[in-house]
Amino acid sequence: MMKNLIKSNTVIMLIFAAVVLTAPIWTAPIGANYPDLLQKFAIFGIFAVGYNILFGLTGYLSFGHAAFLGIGSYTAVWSFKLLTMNVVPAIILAVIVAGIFALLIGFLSLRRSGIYFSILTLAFAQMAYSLAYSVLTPITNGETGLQLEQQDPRVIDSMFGVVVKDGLPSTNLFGTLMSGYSGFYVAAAILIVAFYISLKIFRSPFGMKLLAIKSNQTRMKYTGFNTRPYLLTAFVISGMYAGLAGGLLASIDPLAGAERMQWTASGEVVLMTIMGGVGTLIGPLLGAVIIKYLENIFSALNKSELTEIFNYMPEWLQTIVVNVTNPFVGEGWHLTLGALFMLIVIFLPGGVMEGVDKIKGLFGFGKKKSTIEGEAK
Amino acid sequence: MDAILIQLLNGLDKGAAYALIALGLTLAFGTLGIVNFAHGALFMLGAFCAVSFQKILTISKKVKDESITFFDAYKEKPYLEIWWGDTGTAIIDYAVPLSILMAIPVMLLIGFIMERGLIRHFYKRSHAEQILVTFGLAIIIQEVIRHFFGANPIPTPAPDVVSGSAAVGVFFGLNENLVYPWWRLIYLAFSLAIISAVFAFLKFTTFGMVVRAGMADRETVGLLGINIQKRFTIVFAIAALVAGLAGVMYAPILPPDYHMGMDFLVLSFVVVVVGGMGSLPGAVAAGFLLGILQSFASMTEVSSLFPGIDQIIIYLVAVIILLVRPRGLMGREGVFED
Amino acid sequence: MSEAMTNTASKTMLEIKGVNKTFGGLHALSDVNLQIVEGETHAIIGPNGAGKSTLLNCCIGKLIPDNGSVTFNGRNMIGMAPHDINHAGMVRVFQTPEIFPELSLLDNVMIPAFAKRDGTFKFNPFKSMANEKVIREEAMSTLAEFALDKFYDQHAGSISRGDKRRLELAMGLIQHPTLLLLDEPTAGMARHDTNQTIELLNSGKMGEMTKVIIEHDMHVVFSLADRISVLARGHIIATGTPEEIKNDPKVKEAYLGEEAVDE
Amino acid sequence: MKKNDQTPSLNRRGFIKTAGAAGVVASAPMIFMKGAYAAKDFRNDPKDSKTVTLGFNVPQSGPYADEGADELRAYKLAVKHLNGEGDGGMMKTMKPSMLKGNGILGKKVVFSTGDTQTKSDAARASAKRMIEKDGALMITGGSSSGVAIAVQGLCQEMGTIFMAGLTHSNDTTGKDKRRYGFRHFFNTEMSGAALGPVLEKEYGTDRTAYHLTADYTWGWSQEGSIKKYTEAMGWKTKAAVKTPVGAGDFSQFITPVLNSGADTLILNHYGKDMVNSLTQAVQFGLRDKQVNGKDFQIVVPLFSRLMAQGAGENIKGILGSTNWNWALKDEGSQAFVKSFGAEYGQPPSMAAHTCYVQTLLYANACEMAGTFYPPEVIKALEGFKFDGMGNGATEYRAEDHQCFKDVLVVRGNQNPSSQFDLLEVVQEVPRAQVEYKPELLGGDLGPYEV
Repeated sequence: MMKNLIKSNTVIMLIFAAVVLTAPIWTAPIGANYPDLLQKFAIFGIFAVGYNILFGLTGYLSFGHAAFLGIGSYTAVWSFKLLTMNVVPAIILAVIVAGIFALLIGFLSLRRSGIYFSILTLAFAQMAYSLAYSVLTPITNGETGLQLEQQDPRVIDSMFGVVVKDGLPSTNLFGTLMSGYSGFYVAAAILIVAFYISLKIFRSPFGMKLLAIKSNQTRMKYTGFNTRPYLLTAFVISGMYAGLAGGLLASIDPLAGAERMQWTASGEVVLMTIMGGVGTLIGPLLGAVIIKYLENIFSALNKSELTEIFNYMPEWLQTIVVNVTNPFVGEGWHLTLGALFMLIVIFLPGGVMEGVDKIKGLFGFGKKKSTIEGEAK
Repeated sequence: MDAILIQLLNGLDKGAAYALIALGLTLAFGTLGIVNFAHGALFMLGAFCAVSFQKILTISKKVKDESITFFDAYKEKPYLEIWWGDTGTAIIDYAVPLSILMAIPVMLLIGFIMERGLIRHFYKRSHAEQILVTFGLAIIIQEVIRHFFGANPIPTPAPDVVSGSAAVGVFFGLNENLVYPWWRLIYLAFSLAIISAVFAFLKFTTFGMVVRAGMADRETVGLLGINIQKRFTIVFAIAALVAGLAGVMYAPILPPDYHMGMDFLVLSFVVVVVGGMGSLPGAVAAGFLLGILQSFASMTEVSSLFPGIDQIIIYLVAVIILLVRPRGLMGREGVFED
Repeated sequence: MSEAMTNTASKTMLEIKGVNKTFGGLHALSDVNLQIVEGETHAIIGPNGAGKSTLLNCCIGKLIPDNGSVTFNGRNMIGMAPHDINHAGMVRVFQTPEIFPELSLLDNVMIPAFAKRDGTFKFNPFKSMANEKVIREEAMSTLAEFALDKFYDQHAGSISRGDKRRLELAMGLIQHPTLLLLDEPTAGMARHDTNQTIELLNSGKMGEMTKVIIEHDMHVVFSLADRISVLARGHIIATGTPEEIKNDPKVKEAYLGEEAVDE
Repeated sequence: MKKNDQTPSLNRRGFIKTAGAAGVVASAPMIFMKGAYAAKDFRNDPKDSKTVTLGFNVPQSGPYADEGADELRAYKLAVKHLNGEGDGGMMKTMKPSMLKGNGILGKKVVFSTGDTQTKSDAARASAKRMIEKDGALMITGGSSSGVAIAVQGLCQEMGTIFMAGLTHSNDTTGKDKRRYGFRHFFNTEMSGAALGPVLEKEYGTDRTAYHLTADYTWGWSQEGSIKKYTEAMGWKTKAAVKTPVGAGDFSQFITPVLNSGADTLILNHYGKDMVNSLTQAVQFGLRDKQVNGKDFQIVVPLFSRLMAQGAGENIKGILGSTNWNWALKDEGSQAFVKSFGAEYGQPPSMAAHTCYVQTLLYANACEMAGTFYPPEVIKALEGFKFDGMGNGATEYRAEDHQCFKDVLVVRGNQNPSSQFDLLEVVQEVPRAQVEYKPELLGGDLGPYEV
């Protein structure tokens, strides 16, 4: 009975929403309770959750999803420049344009499978990055990144008589500014919706068929499924999620840079997903949170702050601990990242979610792990 | 005509580097089935063998510059020069080629340790997990190198005799202005030699035959009762060695820095895949093809016609080849397609 | 054996005409002609390498014959994609179990049921699996027919080989095919399991279905088949009732001699 | 959280107490004076806090990590000096100065650090963290123009002052200038103006130049400025070829130079690109060549000592410009090199210099304004004239927030006397020669109040 309750969509969504919306409170002890990082958690959470719909369900490893993130950002900023500072059209356009590009790139890339598919997506994304950085500068403003300007036309805004006298206008949601905590709550609300959609997909026959394609594509074909459109749909959906994340990034901070499309950015979402747990519902989100946390908090620690943190220890122990941990923080945060990747794969092949399951098992919750969380039982 | 010839040389030279890196990568791919994201790091470690060897040779007697009082500034004179005079200078001058002697055992050892300690536990794991673990390893190697050598590139010049350019034009009876650096010609020759050596090794030794059989059908070879584990270790060590040697010899062309492996990583994967998974000749062919095309694409005649083509040529060609030929230039069906 | 025998002349379902297939220089199939009649169970036998699997693959779209025609219920099958052939009603059950190892047994059977209902592609991401009661019940009862229902929620990859073979049959059956192609359904099975499978194939819905069976085991062939075709070196050398085949001198000469080697 | 560097913990805590107490006393009259601004609420107003937080946003990973590390050293030194520790460095030579060595406005200076990764997104995220979480009043640092412009834009939105670190593109104080952003470092326009006459003197007026340009905004800016000044003195430009950033191997771009008829190669590259392209250009024998009866020359318009290290032998004899060099003999430079050398055992780089100066200038402006309220601090900085900071008489021009000061033209040292002695100063180009009208580069500063 308990089990069924936990598995029900409504309960999951209620818990999920509660956890997400109270993030400013429970992130306080780990020093992550400031708007920018919380926004990044939500936005990259959306990116990873969407990526998981492709990678987690179909097993197709795309190495080019950052392209859609970048395209979403550029679209959103252009919408701010040309149409209005309201984020609604910007985000909608970002999703649509990213979806169109995903359709084109997916259509070509999905003609191949396995590593050939991965390299095709990588190649498309790298081309997008290189061009955005150089020859497409009129559209992308190159290295500096696309920015707002006071002289931008903003057709819709000017129709309603909004005039910007001094400085740059701010992005808003019908008057609510997108900066600070309000920005986080908008992103969090969208994350909740995005997560709900992902949950529905995971638990639908459509999601089941995608899983079956991952399991045995050949068999799917002889079972009467045309697998290509299924894969393409999943690719486009995850591309649209990436576009959504990109549009949201630009909505909260209206600047779109080419480096958002570099292969390292594509790699990051892959790592987030694997680290959290491929094919689990919540894992990719956890992966996104962990990586962004390391990037933003660990990189900022230094020796004196470590000393502060370990102040409760006796002095001799404190010195030892500080000296041992010091290479892993500040400029050494990459080292922590690398070590974490290795430790997780070696000890928790299923990502963080496997660790969670193991702990659950220790305490006697739940039965033996099922590989696919979203599977309806 | 001259311009085309010299771009061809540039392309061959680039291609030599790509092919050499891709060779080790595809060897590990094909035989062990491992997607090694730390391969770029091995290339970088090779280059840093040259750097460390040079550092060892130039351990210097420090003479304090007395005119500077605010901090200690030294004029350095290597002990080798002090002890052996010109002979010492000459030895230091040849630091890079000599460092090969150090790189061979070091890279083999690194390959051996990596395979025994980590890679072998991942043969049966998914590609995604292989990527994550090797990528993590690459980051760690990179950070360790940075810790000891800093982030700036470190100059590792070629020996003086070959630091100039060869009059290629005169040699072929063409324009006398047509020159090409000796070291790049040496690099080209060196990589051809290494590539031939790897091919010969695989073709003419029993060991090589087993490896090739393994590349064709891993499971069958496993069933033959051959101690495949031991052979896998050796194959991986060879792959590491090839990457390392590519790095050593590249040091005079590209002053090494801790990040150079990552810069080559994506490119080498593209080369391997365009060549076709698990195909050694494919990787070599793709390396040279992409190198040459990249050179030609940057000619002003071409890039003014298609702006930005030099930025994307490699990826564009990769896309076209993969769409026209499903498994790259020489890949086989069913390898790495799931 | 079944009453289908009596109306052999009723309707040709699958017609293979003049099919040739070469691999390199090797003639895998030469001028194969075969007719499968509605309601019959037709066995194709022949020594290893005779071209049985190639023939099957030519029917389901995995291979395209060099020439000749494959017509199913009046429709040309050559060049058709495998998924379309499936929807035309020709369903194949694989020799080595081609299941979805990571999914549960129930899901394994539900997937082909979805194919039957949803067609080659359907985008319904908001429909919940939990609401697919009709299909789940059908899948459960199909599993029950094959005595697999008690471990419906286990991963298909974790069950025994024999169970996997039965799961394959269940996956084929739930699609209610017009024609079921079975590739050595009992290969590698113990005698007891083999008999059980024969029983399954001869009774219930399975028994009424038109079937083509590729089989090595003469015991199985003679227990199931209404008609038998013998394939040797890419040629059909004989077609007829089991009795006719048993007594055909050509078959005895060309086939049975080699069979001893195979067993 | 943000304490100064590590002294044994007991001593440190003891020290903070006394320093804090002193701070309260010192700032008491200030609080009175500040009444006029007290009504204005602004982000991260330290109010009654005994400390004020500065945010040091430097590249700790990526290609400029070493430069970033040096910047961070300079910042830590500046904080020490501001808080009255150490020998005071340039605080003693800066004129005019209101700095007293008791922190800023009597509040002890603390700092937080962040990693820009030399990526706009990461740099903005890190700046936001320092503003939103650590309460930083001012952000400073960076080692590339893209990052500087991105962070500067953010700081304008957030109403936080940004004191740029190493950024050389014209856009930082031109097209993309912001009211809240200030640049002490020079720019490509000034590099061009300074290099031009020296190039004319050294290489004559009859030269044909070939540009290799990093294909992004800074590269184009550099190329444009050098072209402008060399063409004005009669040089011809044979070609200007864009090279992809991080190309690694530049051979396919260098070989066309060989037979192009050009006799001067201008490398508009920085960092790794510069090290690689220069190394390879020398390998291709460009420096041994004779074209049109003249020795072939290579020019690298923007130099730094850290980059010169990477290029090794190849940099010797090559001309370029730089913002500052530790070998300068003026009082300010000497004081800075002395205290930096004593602290870290090595001379500061030009990136370290500009970052150190920026921190002091900000602190001084707060003292001048008598408040941390950014619009007042900005007004204090605008048009501020000072001397004794290593670049001669300097002015923060009000119209574009660009510092105008002497520019150094340097040459790779042929015969270095030590491992740090890589650049020799050819000429200290006076400020008057590199000044230009603010309208030249356009842009709009935006409002004081945000």
